[in-house]
Amino acid sequence: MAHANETTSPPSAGPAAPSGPVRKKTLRQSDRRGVFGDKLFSGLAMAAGIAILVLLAFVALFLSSSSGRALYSEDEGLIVGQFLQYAMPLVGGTIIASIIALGLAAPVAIGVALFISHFAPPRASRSIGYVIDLLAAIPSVVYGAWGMSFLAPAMVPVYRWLHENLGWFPLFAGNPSGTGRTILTAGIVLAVMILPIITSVSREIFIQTPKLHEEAALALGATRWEMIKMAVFPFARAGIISGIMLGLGRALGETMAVALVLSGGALTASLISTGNQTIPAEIALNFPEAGPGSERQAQLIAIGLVLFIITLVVNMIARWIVSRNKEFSGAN
Amino acid sequence: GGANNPDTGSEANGAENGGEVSELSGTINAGGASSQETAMTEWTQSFAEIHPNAQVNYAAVGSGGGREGFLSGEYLFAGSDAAMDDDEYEASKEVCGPDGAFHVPAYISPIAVAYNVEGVDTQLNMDAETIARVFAGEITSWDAPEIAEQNDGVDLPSTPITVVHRSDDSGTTENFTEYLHAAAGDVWEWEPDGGWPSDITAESAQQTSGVVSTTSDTDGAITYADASQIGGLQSVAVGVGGEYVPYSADAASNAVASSPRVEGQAPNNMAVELDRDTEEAGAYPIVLAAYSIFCNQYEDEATADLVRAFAEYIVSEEGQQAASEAAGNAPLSADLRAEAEDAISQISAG
Amino acid sequence: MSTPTQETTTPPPPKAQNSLTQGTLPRWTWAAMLAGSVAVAAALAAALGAAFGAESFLMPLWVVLVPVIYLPAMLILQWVRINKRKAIDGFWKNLVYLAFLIALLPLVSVIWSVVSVGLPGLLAPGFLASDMSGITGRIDQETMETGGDVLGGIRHAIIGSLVITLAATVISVPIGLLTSIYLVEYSRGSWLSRAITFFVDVMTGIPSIVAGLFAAAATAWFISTASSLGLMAARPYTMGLTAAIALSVLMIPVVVRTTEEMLRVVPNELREASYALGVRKWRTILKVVIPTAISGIASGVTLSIARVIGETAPILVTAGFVVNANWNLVSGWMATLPVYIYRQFQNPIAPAATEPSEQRAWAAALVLIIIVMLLNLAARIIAQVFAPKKTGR
Amino acid sequence: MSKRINAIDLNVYYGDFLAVEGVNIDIEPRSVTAFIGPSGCGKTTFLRTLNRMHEVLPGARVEGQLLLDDDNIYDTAVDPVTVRSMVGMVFQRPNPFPTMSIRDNVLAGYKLNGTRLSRSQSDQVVEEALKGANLWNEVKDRLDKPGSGLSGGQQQRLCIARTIAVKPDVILMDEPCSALDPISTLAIEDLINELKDTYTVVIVTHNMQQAARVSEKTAFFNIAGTGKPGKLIEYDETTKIFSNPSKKDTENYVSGRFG
Amino acid sequence: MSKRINAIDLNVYYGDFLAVEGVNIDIEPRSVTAFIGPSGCGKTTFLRTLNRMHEVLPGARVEGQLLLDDDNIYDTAVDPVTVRSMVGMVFQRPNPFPTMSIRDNVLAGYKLNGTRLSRSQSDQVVEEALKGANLWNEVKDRLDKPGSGLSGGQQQRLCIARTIAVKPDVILMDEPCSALDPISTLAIEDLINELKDTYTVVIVTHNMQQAARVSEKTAFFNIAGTGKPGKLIEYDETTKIFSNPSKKDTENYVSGRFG
Ligand SMILES: Nc1ncnc2c1ncn2[C@@H]1O[C@H](COP(=O)(O)OP(=O)(O)OP(=O)(O)O)[C@@H](O)[C@H]1O
Ligand SMILES: Nc1ncnc2c1ncn2[C@@H]1O[C@H](COP(=O)(O)OP(=O)(O)OP(=O)(O)O)[C@@H](O)[C@H]1O
Ligand SMILES: [Mg+2]
Ligand SMILES: [Mg+2]
Ligand SMILES: O=P([O-])([O-])[O-]
Repeated sequence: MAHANETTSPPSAGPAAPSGPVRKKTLRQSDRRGVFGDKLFSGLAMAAGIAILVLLAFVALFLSSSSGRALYSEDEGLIVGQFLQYAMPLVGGTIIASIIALGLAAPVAIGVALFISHFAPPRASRSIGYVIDLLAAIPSVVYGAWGMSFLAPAMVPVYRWLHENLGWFPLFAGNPSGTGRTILTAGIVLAVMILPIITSVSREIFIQTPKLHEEAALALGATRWEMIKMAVFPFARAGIISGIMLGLGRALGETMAVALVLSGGALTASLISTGNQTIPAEIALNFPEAGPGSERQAQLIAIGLVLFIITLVVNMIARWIVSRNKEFSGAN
Repeated sequence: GGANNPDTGSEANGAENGGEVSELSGTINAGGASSQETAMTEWTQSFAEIHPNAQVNYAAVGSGGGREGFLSGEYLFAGSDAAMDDDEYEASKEVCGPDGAFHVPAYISPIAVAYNVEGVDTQLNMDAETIARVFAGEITSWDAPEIAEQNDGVDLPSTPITVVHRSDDSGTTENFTEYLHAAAGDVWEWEPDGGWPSDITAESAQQTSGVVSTTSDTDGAITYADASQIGGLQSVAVGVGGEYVPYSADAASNAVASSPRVEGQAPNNMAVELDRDTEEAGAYPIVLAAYSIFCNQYEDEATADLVRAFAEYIVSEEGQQAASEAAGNAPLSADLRAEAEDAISQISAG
Repeated sequence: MSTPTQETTTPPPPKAQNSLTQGTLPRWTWAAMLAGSVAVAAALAAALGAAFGAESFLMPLWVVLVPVIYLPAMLILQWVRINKRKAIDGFWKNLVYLAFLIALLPLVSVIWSVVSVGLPGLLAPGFLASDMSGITGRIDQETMETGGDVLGGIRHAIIGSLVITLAATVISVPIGLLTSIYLVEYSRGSWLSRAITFFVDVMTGIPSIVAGLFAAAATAWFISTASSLGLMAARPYTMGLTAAIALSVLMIPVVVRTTEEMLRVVPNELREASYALGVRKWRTILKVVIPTAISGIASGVTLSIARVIGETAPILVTAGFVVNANWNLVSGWMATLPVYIYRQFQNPIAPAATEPSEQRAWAAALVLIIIVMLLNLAARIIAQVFAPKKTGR
Repeated sequence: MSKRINAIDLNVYYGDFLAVEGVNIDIEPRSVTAFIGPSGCGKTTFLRTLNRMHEVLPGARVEGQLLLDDDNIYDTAVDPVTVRSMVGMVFQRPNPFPTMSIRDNVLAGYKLNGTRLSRSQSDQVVEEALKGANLWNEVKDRLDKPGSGLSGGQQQRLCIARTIAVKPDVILMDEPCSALDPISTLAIEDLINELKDTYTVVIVTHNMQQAARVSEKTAFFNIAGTGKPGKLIEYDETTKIFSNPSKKDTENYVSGRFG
Repeated sequence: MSKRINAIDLNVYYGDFLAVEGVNIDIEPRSVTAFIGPSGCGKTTFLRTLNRMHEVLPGARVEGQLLLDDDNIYDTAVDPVTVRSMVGMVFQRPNPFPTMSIRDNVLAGYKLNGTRLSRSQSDQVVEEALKGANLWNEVKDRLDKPGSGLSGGQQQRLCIARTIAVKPDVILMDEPCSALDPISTLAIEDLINELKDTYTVVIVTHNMQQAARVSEKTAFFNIAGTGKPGKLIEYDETTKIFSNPSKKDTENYVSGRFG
């Protein structure tokens, strides 16, 4: 990063009162180094952006070049149908897990962020934020181990009960898992993992809400909740969605925790019985044994590509929501 | 290295010990199957004790990952639960010279069919067909007549059977399903594969430790796992030729020794075609033979010497004994060891 | 109220209260109500348990029922006794508090399980100062039999984790920060910025294992290309740097998205104030915009570090796994804490005696959490120093 | 439905800093009162205590009594929300909601009480309030544009419109005309004159002429020096304050011979 | 080191919206010029074109020429940063930097540009600038406190101090006194009087008396209606504008008989 080593001309020599900092005699006599600094910095910023594009281009290239054999084989020609048959249940499982995770985490996370920014006593709120951030510090292996050895067994009786009493409902149909290691448990673990992400982003934005606007709402006789609805949420909307998207990305892409917690299987609507698998877990579980250059390996990378596309679509929708009324921006 | 390490070697495999014990020096990076990771840890650590200047690293990236790294030259040898196919063997000639690579079944371990049923403290008997029916989900209760009739006098509870299988692709699964397919083909119609058939709904867990702990935690659960890692679980005595054979190291080692070799690869190749439906009395047919795959030819003398020394060490009586103590696998029989030593001696530099 | 009742279109007067003290509830109301809810929930849980066969989780059922009763009860009470708005405000307030309590549950549970299991291992002599060289299954079995201290430690893994994460941070944070600066300050919605935004979004969802495979493939390709051009000798691609690249792929989108949001809400008037003083744009960005947003940026960066420092899957295929320390990023393999934890869990050193491995794994997990905690603390302190001095006006 | 305001020994603090000390003041219903005084003497601070906006700042607190008619608004049983919906406020710096359209900004307070308005009713509220704030003509064609795209003066008038739309009992205005041109200023002054028929109006101003023009009573605040608390020096009929004040300081200030 | 400003056929746009049209004006060096006109007529907009602050807004652009002495500041070879370091600006809304202390706020023009000052030099700059803005006495004991903890008027004076600290050639002030009490206003007016000996000063004000007091020339802007562009109606000696303007509109406006 170009940092501020470079200083513009120091104040005129004498120890007396300094003159203006960038004293120029004429307009055209522009300060070369300054202009260069600007160019350099904007160039660097743009280069960083381009570097990301290049990186992504490489990732995409890597994924598509290694996934060819999943879609085309020499003996059978195009085998897209076969591939889709393999991929669709995984897509389903990934989406179910993410929906559970987001559904559970997003409301709680926004609640926690609000608690920290607007409800908790100001003195305590910093440390509370810190405590919640601790959740992000826990490595996914530990979440996996926790989900597997603690949460899952605890869920067994709940699932059994749900099945016995609400079994007519498709989500609770099917044989309740004897180990509790179902897609719902995995979803809960994912929810815990993405909670601090959403909380952290939303919290920082909530804190930035201009006092001026909060006071405007309060002075109109708004209750705290109405003030939040009127001044905080509209201001933070884009930020909240960004946080949720980051969390969702994590949920979609999380590998190890799901691999450890979920007792995977075929796609099923039931949340309480064994079954379902997510794309990242499927890759992580099967890639190590997939032979070099084999069709299996290609297939696994190809579902990685599918996950790419899912992420893309979800984020495009989110961006669209955010950009719908851009002129009503909070920065003004 | 530090305060509580038992040896002096640790990180300082540098000068101070040089020459005193061995002239071998350098680093071997290798990777592959996780099944033999425990044995590998034992081997690499003990090898480092004997040769303080030499270090062997083993990354448990899986068999496929190991073979891939080996074929790309990243790993000097690979650990793999499955033998290379012919394409891979051809590819190995690029990194290993004209004779390509060869397999040594350095880690042999019986696969136990292990279960956890409250109230059953004795070893249960099951023939291949019963095992297949249980794992296929056709027998769902522990007091089913098929099980009861093979276990006179055992008081079987009506606990439902929970099948636990590996969720990751694994050599253990491949060997187990190979056995089921060979010995009970009319029940088990699925092709042998490293992944569990997706149309059987059952519980699953990652890695051997995962299936073992899941089984231990679940009443009525049954699984298959490397026998050395089943801990306190009961295991099935498998029906072979009318008798019921519990797993044992000798039985496993013998099963490998008596099996035919895979044809068409390097002359010193020791990959085996395990004979699963053996009727031989006393043989235990569910065996995992995990290979170490070496090049016949390495780039330079130093590397060749180092790899040869390590390979010799792992098949040596001492090495096998050490692994067996730590990992609980079956030591190589004398015949197999001799054959392996002969194969390894052909490692050369090119 | 002034507005005399006019024809039907007249808007209703916008308020209902006439007296200041109208309908307040005594201060102890909530406590009483909570106590009541607890009691009712207990009774209900017992009844439900009996009716639906849920005896095995009476406690959790009870805990769940308390808010289920308390929230609506407070809502109704306030609605009836005060007014609807107050009731709704109170309801959401209670929900927010509840959200916080819910978030604490897993936190306490995870931290408790890690601390209680991991602490003995952490306190084992030499755990932080030694590595795993020389630790074999036989040693662990002996430990189990004799009941001695668990040998072996995590020095090498701590070094690996710190070195690799630091390298990933050094790669990702400047790129991420500069990119978000480009997006917020320079691009003005150009096609390039839209493309970057688009692809950064996609990056958030890359599974970590794919990132690892990609980094391995890319480094291998780069090395082979460079060596065939004679620029460098062929060498293994498995090294710390490759892992750092894999982690960067995971880290960059987190940095970009968080800092982008934080930069966007910096008031434009501050930028203008700076420009009007004849300050160049890049200095304005560095000295006005970033300091104003620093606390958000710092928490974004810590978030991204926390995100990757716990990664397992991509490390094994990019940095390998070793038992002793290696400080060199570009040569030799490295071990990191998550990989160490994972391997100790999944493949105990001695399969017949797993306790020592489990103890090491949990202790390592505890150390990892402590490291991230300290990083987080450091980031907050840094942010605190630069952050806007808040006084409401 | 205007109210009387009565402060008794009111001290206002920012944390430990006593910003305003010992204010006793009695403001008649249906009147306009002007607060004048040098910058930093605590006019804004005191004004904000009148609708409990002061306590919104962390650490800020108030001692003493503040009666609205006969209820102490700082009584523990009193909900600040109720106070604020009775006592409306226009801030020194215009603060329209940037994420709302002009129309929604005007309706922001109105919608709070949950009364559902028909389209025509809300149109009427918007039009009335904007006309009252002398902004209607300028914005009637772009009611759905964001409020932040207006000029400074327009924004300020929008905030006034937002406040009068909810028809509070008391209206506090903190230098409402400081960003306005003379025409809008006149319009606001007219508006204040109208408002006082029904509401109690308190206005902070730096403009002596304005204070003289619109208010019936004037309160002069002063501060002895930096770090000292602001005090209410004199409170009397406006004509008296400007022609014949009883305190020397007041005279100096209103005649511009101060400082 | 003051400069002459000369606008030739200047049109100012926000995107497609023509906000100010066809301005021709010639501002003498070492003089004070006041811009007056109704709210929304484009005073702020035009003022911001004088130091190229206008183009900071997305989509905003300018047509025509603006000569500073003899150079067109909108020439492609001209660096806007150079322009802004010559033409300082005080905004309508006080905007001190929230991350900086009062002292650093005053020194912002130096510090942000990376100019290193010795302790004594910077002390001198701070004291001079704060005295110039009539703020020194109020803040001299808390120079290290954040600038955002000041009262509205104090903040505005802080912003003025910040601008004069860097000693530009031209100083633009957008309603600098709108938040100030009469004393500070007087002080600022005195300051302007002093400044004009060395600088060119342009000031937007809604206060006719102020325009009459401080300026030598006055420019009256007006707008025909919403959505229409603002125009420069009349530009002349201040005395002429206030006593005997040549345009009807101007007369109406300055006499308050407008709208
Ligand atoms: N948020 C705050 N924290 C601490 N002190 C404050 C805060 N706001 C104002 N003050 C101090 O309280 C005193 C009174 O400030 P106040 O804003 O009430 O003055 P004012 O009379 O409204 O001045 P002005 O006419 O400039 O608006 C001042 O000394 C000011 O610095
Ligand atoms: N950022 C902007 N985008 C679009 N239009 C704008 C913007 N800022 C101002 N305008 C419009 O340009 C016109 C001129 O506004 P300007 O702020 O220059 O008025 P002004 O004369 O300074 O008014 P006031 O005295 O109220 O400050 C107004 O119609 C205003 O709505
Ligand atoms: Mg004030
Ligand atoms: Mg303006
Ligand atoms: O040896 P596996 O772990 O692949 O069964």
